[in-house]
Amino acid sequence: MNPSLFSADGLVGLIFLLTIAITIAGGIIACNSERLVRAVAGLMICFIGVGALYYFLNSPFVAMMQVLIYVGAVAVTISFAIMLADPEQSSQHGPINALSGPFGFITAALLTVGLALIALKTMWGDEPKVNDGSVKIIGTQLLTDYSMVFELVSIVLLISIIGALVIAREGRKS
Amino acid sequence: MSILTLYNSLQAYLLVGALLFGMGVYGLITRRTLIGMLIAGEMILVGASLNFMAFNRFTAPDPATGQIFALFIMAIAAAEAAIGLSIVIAIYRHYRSIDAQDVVKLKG
Amino acid sequence: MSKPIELRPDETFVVNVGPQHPATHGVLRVKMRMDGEYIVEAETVIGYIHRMHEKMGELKTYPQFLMNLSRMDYLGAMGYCHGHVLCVEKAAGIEVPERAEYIRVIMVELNRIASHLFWFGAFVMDLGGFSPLMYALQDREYILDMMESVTGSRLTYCYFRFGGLYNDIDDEFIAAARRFIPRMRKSMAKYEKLVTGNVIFRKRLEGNAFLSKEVCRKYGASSAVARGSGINFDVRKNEPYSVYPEFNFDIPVFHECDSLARYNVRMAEIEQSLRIVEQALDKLPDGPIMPAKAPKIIKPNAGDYYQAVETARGSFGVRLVSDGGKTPYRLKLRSPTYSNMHLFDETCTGMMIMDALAFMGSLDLVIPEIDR
Amino acid sequence: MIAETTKKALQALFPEPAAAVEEIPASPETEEADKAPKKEAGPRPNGVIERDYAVHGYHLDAQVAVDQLIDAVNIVDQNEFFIETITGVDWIKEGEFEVIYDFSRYDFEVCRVVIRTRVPRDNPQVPTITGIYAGANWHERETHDFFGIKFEGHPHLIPLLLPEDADFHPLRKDFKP
Amino acid sequence: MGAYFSEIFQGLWSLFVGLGITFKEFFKPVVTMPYPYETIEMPARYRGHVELIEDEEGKPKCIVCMACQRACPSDCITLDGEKPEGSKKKVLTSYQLDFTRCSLCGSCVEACNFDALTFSKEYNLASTRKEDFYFDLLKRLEDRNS
Amino acid sequence: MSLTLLNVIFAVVVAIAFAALNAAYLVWAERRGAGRIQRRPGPNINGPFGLFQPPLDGLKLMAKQLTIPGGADKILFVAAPVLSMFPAIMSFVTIPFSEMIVAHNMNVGLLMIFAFASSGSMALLFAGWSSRNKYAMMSAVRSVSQAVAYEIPMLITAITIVLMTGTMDLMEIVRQQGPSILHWNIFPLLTNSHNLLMPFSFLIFFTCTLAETNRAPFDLGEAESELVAGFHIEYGSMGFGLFFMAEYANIVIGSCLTTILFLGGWHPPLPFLGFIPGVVWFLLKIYILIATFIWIRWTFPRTTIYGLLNLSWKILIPISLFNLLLTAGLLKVF
Repeated sequence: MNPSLFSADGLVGLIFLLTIAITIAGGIIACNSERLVRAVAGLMICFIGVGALYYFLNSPFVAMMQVLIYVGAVAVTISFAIMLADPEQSSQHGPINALSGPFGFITAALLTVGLALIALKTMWGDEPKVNDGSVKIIGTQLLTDYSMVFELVSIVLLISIIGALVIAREGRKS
Repeated sequence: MSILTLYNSLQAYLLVGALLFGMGVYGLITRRTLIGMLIAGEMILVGASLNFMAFNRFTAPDPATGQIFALFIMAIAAAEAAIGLSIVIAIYRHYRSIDAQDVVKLKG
Repeated sequence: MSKPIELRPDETFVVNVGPQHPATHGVLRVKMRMDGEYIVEAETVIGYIHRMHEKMGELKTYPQFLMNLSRMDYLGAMGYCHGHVLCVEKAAGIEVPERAEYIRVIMVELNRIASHLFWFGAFVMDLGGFSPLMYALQDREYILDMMESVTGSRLTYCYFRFGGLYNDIDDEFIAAARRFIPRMRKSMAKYEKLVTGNVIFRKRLEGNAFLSKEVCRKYGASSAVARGSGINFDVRKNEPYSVYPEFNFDIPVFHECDSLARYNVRMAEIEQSLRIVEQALDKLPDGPIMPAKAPKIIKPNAGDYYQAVETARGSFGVRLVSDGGKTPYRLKLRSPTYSNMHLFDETCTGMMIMDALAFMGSLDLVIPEIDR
Repeated sequence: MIAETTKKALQALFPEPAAAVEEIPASPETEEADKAPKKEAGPRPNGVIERDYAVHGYHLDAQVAVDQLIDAVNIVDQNEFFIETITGVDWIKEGEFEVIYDFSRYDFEVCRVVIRTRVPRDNPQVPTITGIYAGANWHERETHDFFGIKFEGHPHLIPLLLPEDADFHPLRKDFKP
Repeated sequence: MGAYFSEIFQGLWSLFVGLGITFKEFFKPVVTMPYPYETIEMPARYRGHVELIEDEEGKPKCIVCMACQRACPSDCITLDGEKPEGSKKKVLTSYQLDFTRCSLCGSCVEACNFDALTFSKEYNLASTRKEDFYFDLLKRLEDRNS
Repeated sequence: MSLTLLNVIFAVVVAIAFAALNAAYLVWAERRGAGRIQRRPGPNINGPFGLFQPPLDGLKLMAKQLTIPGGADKILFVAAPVLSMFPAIMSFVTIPFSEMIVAHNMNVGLLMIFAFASSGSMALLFAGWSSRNKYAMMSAVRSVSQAVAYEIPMLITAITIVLMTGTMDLMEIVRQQGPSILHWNIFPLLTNSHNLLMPFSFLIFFTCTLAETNRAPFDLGEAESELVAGFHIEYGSMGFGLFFMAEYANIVIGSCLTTILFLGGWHPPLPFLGFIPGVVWFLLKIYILIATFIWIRWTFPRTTIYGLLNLSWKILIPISLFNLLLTAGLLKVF
């Protein structure tokens, strides 16, 4: 249960730690960097790290979807928005008010610590049901048990795309 | 439990999820700009879906449920990003600013 | 759009195309205010290689200044020399032997083909296709070799003299020219298949940059820019000069008013020039190439004179105001591209940048000729 | 045909019929002969002259006063002429600048019209014709560059071919490089 | 609908035709010349910079009439001569060609009534120094003879 | 899990080497090919057939100084070229060069390639943004809109294949195509679905590959005659070198994917040619495709941005959707 650093298992563990480091580093950049473009870059790194974590969790499909949707779509959209709306002006000011920095930090820290305590203290039922990483079961369930949700999500996506187009167009006319 | 076998423990993932969530909350509070807030919001969602995935791997009776939830979260996040950003752009066109405070001030 | 371009605090931004930009074919600058990919307004800035040819014309004697004319337009030098030579001959009353006129026409037309070939290649390269340029250059090299063997240089010929020519053409040149005509026709078929028929090429140019007759008239456009807009105007036909009335040729006119029409006009003109060369070679009379008593010092009669010729780039005009001296009192060179380029500002408004640059390519710009 | 109508229209600009009498028959020799001394004798009076195309390369030569310029150009515009070029000549002896407008037509009925106007050298001001011919813009700027002739009402009269900060006018006869 | 498909097919066909042409060109021989490794003979009438012509004795035929200097549009020729004692003709003592200003128009050769000037066939004249282009034609003539 | 990860690391190293070598010699091939098409020799001075040209070019690029324009975002400016290599390198991991030679075969291999390909546009966006150059910015925006528009028909076509084979596993997709040209997905006459529209699918997929890799006639991102050089206008030295390498690595990936999906992967075109190892066939096929890329680039002019989007939305997407429906129908019938 305690593999050497140089064994194959040890290396995997090392890479796992590296992945976590990348994820958290990306997250820190995303939340703290002055420039929004760098924040998006951080977000992207964070998402790729999370994708790798999903891979460690034996679900390559979700991992790839994570990369495809978050990195390839969401991050690109956000950076488009940044490029359209000039972000440089925002970096000149400080935070919203004097309290918000420490206040935000304390709130976030409390939440994180609370969640961590819950995660560590709770005895989670330890019955690993390792899936084989196959896509079949996800597909079947999506179209049987969750078909209603699936359709609803599709409608939400459609409406959001149309809404986005309408809002962006309206702004342009004025 | 060695540090090198962490990838087999549920808590490690939960902790990372909690951290991402916390950072997201922090960003949401401190960011001035709407896009910054959106970025932070995405991180909160990712932190949540990491939890789903971790539970799916380690405790769930059904190996697909968590993954499906993660997928749904992704879909919602994409929709949120699309609609949120279009609102940001519209606001920028109107107020010449994406600063949340300016937008509050300049009513009309 | 003749107003200057300023920065404005809105979503538009100003892009400087040039002075060193691949699409401007030289030192030309266009300030464009863009809204995304669309041009809101444009201001062309010229004069980066202005050399004050007109002042040089006043300071130098007529034969000395003649050498400058071929430096105005480095691609179609012969046509410009022809205009100047004709104007001074008219002013000084010098008779030109018939053979010399025929050879002039052959040279001008060959030079026109060479110029159009280069334009063709460069235009397709503006649109992103590189190989046609190389094929066009091969044909152009053939012409340049031929002309070099007669005139001694490849671009700035200095071949025409007041009253005649620098030296005569030989049988070798005639044979080479006769070989060239079928070769060029074969190449034209190749260009037709490779470029003209290409769907990407056509889609890019069809409907690109609509130029109405009225705009052409207000700006004084000539050459393919006017003929692509359905204006049947070619100085060779409208105001026949030299021995052009002897030849049987057509003016290609296209009525679509778009860049493809301008392209088609030039490609059809190559064929017409080939016809002229063919006929001129057949009809070429014997005789001297300089008049028997050519004056050593050119002193035109006082008065003012205008001579227009059709060069590869359009209607080139020389206005000569002479006071009877050894140097002109005033020499105005009306360059065709100057007027053609001037349309650009107005026409490109509202176009996308890549369409605007395709349009710029279709104008056939030679910057030294605009700036003079 | 078009030359006739244009000529008539241009002649109508001049109130006294003397301008019409000025007309010189189109014969090269006499033209040459009395052209040369005329230049030396001083500026010719305003009016329309029909020139011999074979000699001069244009048909109608109208000299107008500065305030008639716009009307003359309007006539030319109505007859569907296109603008060929605008240029100047510095008649330093007479202390005048001459501004020359060249017009031609796109059809086969060749007719080149030259419109000239003279302005004093010390106050060279000419109304702009950019309102009639948009293409005159650059030509006027160029003439302003070279001669320093001011075109009143020109929208953007800054150096075109010369450097932006140029304050010299190279085609003036008293310009020393 | 038919127009839609026929347009697509015509477009595709035109692309294949274009590909066919470049394919054919691919197998044709190379037409360029690897320049510094191979050079071509200049044609007989090639106009390089000017060069003095020598007479039978190897002396320049120039009689210092200054016609070339006057004819030159860009003032790039400076020549000088003196009358040695006992001789009627002037003898050339220096002939400077400022090639930085020369535009290779050939006016000087044309102006020469004594057949004393010709064009050289040189074209490899690149240099990074301006001084390399001030030619002393008399010296060049001597170098050629020696 | 552990062994596969080791494999992946090894594969990434090999992939970087493979991509670099390919990029270098594809540049050489491109220049030679372009030269021959234009009837000139191309690089022929350094070494036999100019074969030493690429390493010398690389050496020259490395010797240059990396200049960062004033006002640029330094970190992103330096990171963007590295980032542009990342998707291509990652995609190499899952590509099966033959039955044996595959770093890590995933059951979602196809998805992985698309996922990383989609993240490739981020690098262009960062490069364009951080250069602080309007041309670079316009180019980046163009590249991304182009990538988004062409991902759709490409994915739909890939889904057609997934429907036919029932898997996203690249190896399985190849295995289901047989050892003759009529078993390949481009002419699937001997396999279970007899979809006669597959050649068009192949054309669509190939067109999309051209567009996704920003190659002529879809190289609007770097359109040198209007945007000068596009997103890498401000890059010199190895920054430019990396973009260049990424471009060719993407071409290799695109060709590999086309080969796997349509041209039978490592299978020989005729059964009796089976004695030649599969990897040879695979490499032969991808290099023929790459040669076609080069050939097309030096033949056609560039499209316009709206022509490009029209092609995608009005022609490629309807046809590929129709093909998807047809395939689904055929699979239901047979």
